[in-house]
Amino acid sequence: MIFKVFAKDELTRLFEVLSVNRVVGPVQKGLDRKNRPIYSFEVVDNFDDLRLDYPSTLYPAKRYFLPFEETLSSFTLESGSWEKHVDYNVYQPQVMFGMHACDINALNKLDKVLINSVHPTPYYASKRRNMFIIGIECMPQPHCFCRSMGADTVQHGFDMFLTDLGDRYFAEILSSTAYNYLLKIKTMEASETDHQEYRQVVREKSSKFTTHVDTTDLTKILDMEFQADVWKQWGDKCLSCGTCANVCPTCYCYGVQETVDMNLQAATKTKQLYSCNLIDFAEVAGGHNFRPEAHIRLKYRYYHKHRGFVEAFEESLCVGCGRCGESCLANINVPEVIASVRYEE
Amino acid sequence: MKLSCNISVKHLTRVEGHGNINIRIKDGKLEEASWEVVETPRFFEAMLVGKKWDNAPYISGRICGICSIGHTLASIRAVENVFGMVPTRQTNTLRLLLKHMETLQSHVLHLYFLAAPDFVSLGSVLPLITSHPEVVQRAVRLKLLANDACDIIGGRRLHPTRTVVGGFTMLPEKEQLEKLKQRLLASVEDLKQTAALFTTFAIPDFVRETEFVSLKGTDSYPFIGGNLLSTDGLDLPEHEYKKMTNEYCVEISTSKWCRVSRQSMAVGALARINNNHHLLAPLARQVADQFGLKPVCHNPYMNNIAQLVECVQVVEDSLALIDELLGAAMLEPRQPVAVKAGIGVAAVEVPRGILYHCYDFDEEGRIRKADCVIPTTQNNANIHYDLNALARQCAGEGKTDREIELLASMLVRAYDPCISCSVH
Amino acid sequence: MVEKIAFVDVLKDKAVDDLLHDLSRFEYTYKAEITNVYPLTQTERLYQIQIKDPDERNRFIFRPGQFVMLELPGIGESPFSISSSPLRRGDIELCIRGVGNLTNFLARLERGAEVGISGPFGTSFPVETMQGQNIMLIAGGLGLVPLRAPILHVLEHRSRYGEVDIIYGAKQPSELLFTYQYEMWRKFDISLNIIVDKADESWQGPVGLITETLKERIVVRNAETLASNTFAIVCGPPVMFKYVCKMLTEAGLPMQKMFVSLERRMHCGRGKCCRCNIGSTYTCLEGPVFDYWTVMNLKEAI
Amino acid sequence: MPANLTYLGVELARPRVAFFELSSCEGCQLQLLNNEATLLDFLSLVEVVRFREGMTEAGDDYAVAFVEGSVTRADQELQLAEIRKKAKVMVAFGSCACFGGVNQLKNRFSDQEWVKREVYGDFHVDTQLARPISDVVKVDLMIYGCPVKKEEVERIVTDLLLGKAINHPKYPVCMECKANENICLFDLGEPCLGPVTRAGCDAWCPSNRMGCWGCRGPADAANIPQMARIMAEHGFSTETLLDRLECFGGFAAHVEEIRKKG
Ligand SMILES: Cc1cc2nc3c(=O)[nH]c(=O)nc-3n(C[C@H](O)[C@H](O)[C@H](O)COP(=O)(O)OP(=O)(O)OC[C@H]3O[C@@H](n4cnc5c(N)ncnc54)[C@H](O)[C@@H]3O)c2cc1C
Ligand code: SF4
Ligand code: SF4
Ligand code: SF4
Repeated sequence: MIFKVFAKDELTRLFEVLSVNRVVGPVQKGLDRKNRPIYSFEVVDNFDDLRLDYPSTLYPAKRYFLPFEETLSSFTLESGSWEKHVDYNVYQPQVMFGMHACDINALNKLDKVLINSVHPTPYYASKRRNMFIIGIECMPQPHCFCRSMGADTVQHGFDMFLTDLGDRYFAEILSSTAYNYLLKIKTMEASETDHQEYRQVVREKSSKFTTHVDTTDLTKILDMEFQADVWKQWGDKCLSCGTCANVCPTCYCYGVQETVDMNLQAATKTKQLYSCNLIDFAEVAGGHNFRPEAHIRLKYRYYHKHRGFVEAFEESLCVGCGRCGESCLANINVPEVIASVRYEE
Repeated sequence: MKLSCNISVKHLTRVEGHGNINIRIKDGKLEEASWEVVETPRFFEAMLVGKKWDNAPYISGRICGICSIGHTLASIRAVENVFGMVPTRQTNTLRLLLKHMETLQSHVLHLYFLAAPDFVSLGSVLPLITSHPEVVQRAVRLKLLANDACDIIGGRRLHPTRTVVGGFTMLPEKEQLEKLKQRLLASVEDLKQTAALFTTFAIPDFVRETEFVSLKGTDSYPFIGGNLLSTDGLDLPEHEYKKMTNEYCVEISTSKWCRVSRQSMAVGALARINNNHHLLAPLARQVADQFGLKPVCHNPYMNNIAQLVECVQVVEDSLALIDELLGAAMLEPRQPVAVKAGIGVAAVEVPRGILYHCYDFDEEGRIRKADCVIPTTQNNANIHYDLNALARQCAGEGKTDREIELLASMLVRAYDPCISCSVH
Repeated sequence: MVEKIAFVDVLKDKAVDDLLHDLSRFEYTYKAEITNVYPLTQTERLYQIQIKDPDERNRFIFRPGQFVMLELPGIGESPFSISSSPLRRGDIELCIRGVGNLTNFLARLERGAEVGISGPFGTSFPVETMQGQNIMLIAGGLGLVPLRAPILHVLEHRSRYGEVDIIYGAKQPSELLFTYQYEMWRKFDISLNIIVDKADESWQGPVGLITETLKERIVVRNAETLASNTFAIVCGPPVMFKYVCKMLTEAGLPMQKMFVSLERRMHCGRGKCCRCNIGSTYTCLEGPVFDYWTVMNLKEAI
Repeated sequence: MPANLTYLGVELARPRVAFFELSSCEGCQLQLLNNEATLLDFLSLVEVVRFREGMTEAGDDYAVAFVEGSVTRADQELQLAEIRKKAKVMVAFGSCACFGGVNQLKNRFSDQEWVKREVYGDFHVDTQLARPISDVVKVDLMIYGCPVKKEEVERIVTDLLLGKAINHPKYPVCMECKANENICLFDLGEPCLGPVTRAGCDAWCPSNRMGCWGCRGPADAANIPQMARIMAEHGFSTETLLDRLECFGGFAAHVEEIRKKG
């Protein structure tokens, strides 16, 4: 890996250089009822709108690579015959300016199912492959448990990763594109002092985690506790509203709907992100529902994330960003659920 | 001379709600001419009792599907008047713009879809889709513009979602307003075409003197709040609305009737123009002149033309309002609310005339008493007596049953009555 | 001068001849024609469907037990087991019960109508591994549909297999599928045993639960061959295969030599939508054919 | 206009539709005229034989009856029975027809005579409790919403024509609210019934920062006890919860239960 440092003002320059492309980054979207800012990934035209010190966003950047609704194909019809038209809905590269390690890890996990498996999906692949990602180091929030999920640092899946060293940025450079872009601004080789300060930041980050999840033997424990009563207790609270999946950077389940235009000359096949917590997720024709109760669906979500995915890919499908727990109106959150399944207090 | 006829239109079509026209002439003498309102009452004034203040605009907006924005704004104004809140200039501008767009969509709906078929001897606008597609497309274009504008400002064209006590939950984006402005500018041509279309229609010749009531404009054509004015010389403050309405019950109508200085009164576009002709914007005035519409006009059929003039009026005014909004930075959408006990009245000019909401709140902001006086309620008696006069005139002129029925139906439609609203 | 980031066309780096990893295949459907329709029962119809393009038809190879996704524009797309012989490649038969939007609209289509087909997807019955052994094919109700492909395969390669039993249970005689083929199957030295829950006037055969017939066949085939020399394929509703598999296990048939086909809701058939997951196993990728041992280890499978 | 339509070679009969209104604001019917952009396509799909708000001609030969409004008078019961006899498909159109809508708010007073007096004094008016039309006749299809969403009506009518089953979303509004990436209104200090109300409106109100009032009735797995807990946790009174739950009648059973518990 190549490391460089550059003065903070240079980042503005870098932004300007990159802004011939579509740039997406964290901006402030509003204030909550306690006057705390709420952040969101939006298309940014102006460097000053970027909030690179954002603690966390309400929603992940999912809509830029897995939109909530996407047209898979459209049809034109003519007297009994039809033509199918497919469009992957990506026209330009996107610069993701300022993603945290957890969110980049989320992309890496999605890559495994959606690209590096049989039947890779071009809708995701085309967006993912056309992303230039600048990561940025963050400080853990009270709800973050990325460290427990091994997602507090990220090794790949980005172009460049920045760490704030006060008056300058420490940059890890992963791609040649990133390297070339950095040639357009003033950079220096990282010195031993820079390394030292970098380690200092990393140490500080480590010391700040307050929420932990014990993942030891978790696949087995989940298997053993399949019938446990705690699920029922969580299920009683669950609203079956899908919020957790919608704010999750790795949830990718979906449903397909086909609609016919009112002129009967065209039809569309649309995909909508779905959630395994919704009541009809596993319902089949005739009305049989494989998971009719809230607690069974909730349990399934945890099994998929923390057991099934681990068995398939040797890592969990959860990055520990804590968004689901933050957004859940019933206060169902991963650390507490897992602890309860482990019978910890 | 007409000797006898028996007309009964059960559930007049192309009006909102359920009303009947009955005309009986025997041996050249008018036996009966009546405007019967058979709509089922929904008791909004009772259902609001005991509800907290924030329910008022949400529930009372449901009095009417056509002018839900007007009801919501009237309700909000009444609540704000109780609490002693003064809306910001930005809020006032946005509310007026929103109201204008409702007026435009409602008037266009009435002029093209409900009234126009009569002038071309059709039962509905449907045949025009194939015979005169450009006319229908123009109507659709104007209505769409107005409705889209309501979505942008009020959140939803019907039962708005952004209008709340204190202001708005959200504001439109400037680009949206900019686009709206362009569309409004383009609509002027459509409105001119609409005027041209209406010059080809023969407005029936019928006059019956009555009293016209509307808001009184001071420096601009009035829509929200201000004094109440009648052509018979009354000039009252907003909160004395009861003196301008005097609701009472009659056997033939589940909607109440109103009167002020005479047997009956009229509200609506014609009343507004009769009282505020001098405040019309230049182009609107030009259209009024084109049709010879001058105060005080006592031909109820001319209400159609008055609506047409108002379409132009609201478009002209909206352009000015948008310019004002675009020229300033967007401020906080919403003011905080401090609950107070007391009585508050709001008078708002909705498409069919002046609308009043009045609430009496207790200390916790719960409604003790609610009163809503609907424009069509104020018009019902006038419609009834107009029908009488019309029937007499027709009898004298020896018109056929069909002619009488059509003229009577057109007369009622000219008021653009909103019957379910009047019964509420 | 600054350059824009170069646009990557992901379809360019597709693997040659690797249908499973070719990105452009994901939403690709073969245009196919309904060449014939036979009503089999009140609710089930047999559709003969032919991929229109001759090259595509020839390249369409499937294995018994696999399924296709059938699509009608604007109406829906759903999984259906291929119910015809693998030798016929892209000229397939689907037996479809009208239960919902797609299947009911399909029933209104006539010969010559165009449909979209993609696949084949999923795992299959290991008919090669089964060679030289006895086979028990056990079906309940619509379960005969996925079984028909392995049956036809066995018929076409009859000499490579030992004793073949088909045990088929249906609710009533009128619901029996493929009745016109029973005689032919029997001629190929196959023991066909049919039982119905409820008889009608026409019915001469046994009445009762499928497990009763199975019990008899187990006795005929004896415990020893079952333990060492037999494979079983079981298709039908979950309650049915649960009892059947239990019975076979008790009779000594190893769980790894029993195969079942599971049905779940599917929206993509390609391991992406997660709708068919059992626990976290994709029925569409790792199934629909599973050996019974695997099923036992899947939470919430039965 | 073509008498018959085809789709994928299958002949489809243009349904003859009629519109009726009981006690309502007529807003739901107006939504149809608000379909400006697609009004003409809509009219080519169906044959409108009766639409009092828009046309004088009135046919009695219809297959699909859209009934808006709730039942509040005896003559409406008779009218409904008449319509039911003629219609193959009876559609409850809008929340008034589905649940009683805002009209049923008057039912909450135990003294219905007071209700009459409050509005009409001693003058006699004929009225009963406001009821959904399913209380009087069998309903085949509900189209929820106050008002109904035109896009949804269009989809439903297209699906009816194609013979597709009409499936309403079973999940709550929150799902659609999140798909719009809204900030949750509870985070903004506003109450919302999104967690328990049936979706399908694309989170119409929350997307405009107005909390949901539950106009589409309960979602399939509505967790009302949890909803009550959430409202309380965010500092909203039971009165506020009930105001919203009872507004359109869809949650009538739940309201009764909460009231009983006190
Ligand atoms: C591997 C497999 C093989 C199958 N083989 C056959 C067969 O050979 N013959 C046959 O008649 N049926 C078969 N089915 C069941 C068939 O897929 C459903 O009956 C069909 O999806 C119903 O679609 P519909 O649009 O008519 O019903 P709707 O209820 O309107 O379905 C709507 C959507 O729900 C999903 N869905 C509903 N039920 C099922 C289900 N049981 N399985 C999968 N998706 C479902 C589909 O995505 C469908 O598009 C099979 C299912 C699977 C999983
Ligand atoms: S449901 Fe709402 S919009 Fe529809 S008629 Fe009733 S009150 Fe009006
Ligand atoms: S605003 Fe309402 S609908 Fe949206 S997430 Fe919050 S509770 Fe759910
Ligand atoms: S958000 Fe709630 S109140 Fe608003 S339209 Fe949807 S269901 Fe009705």
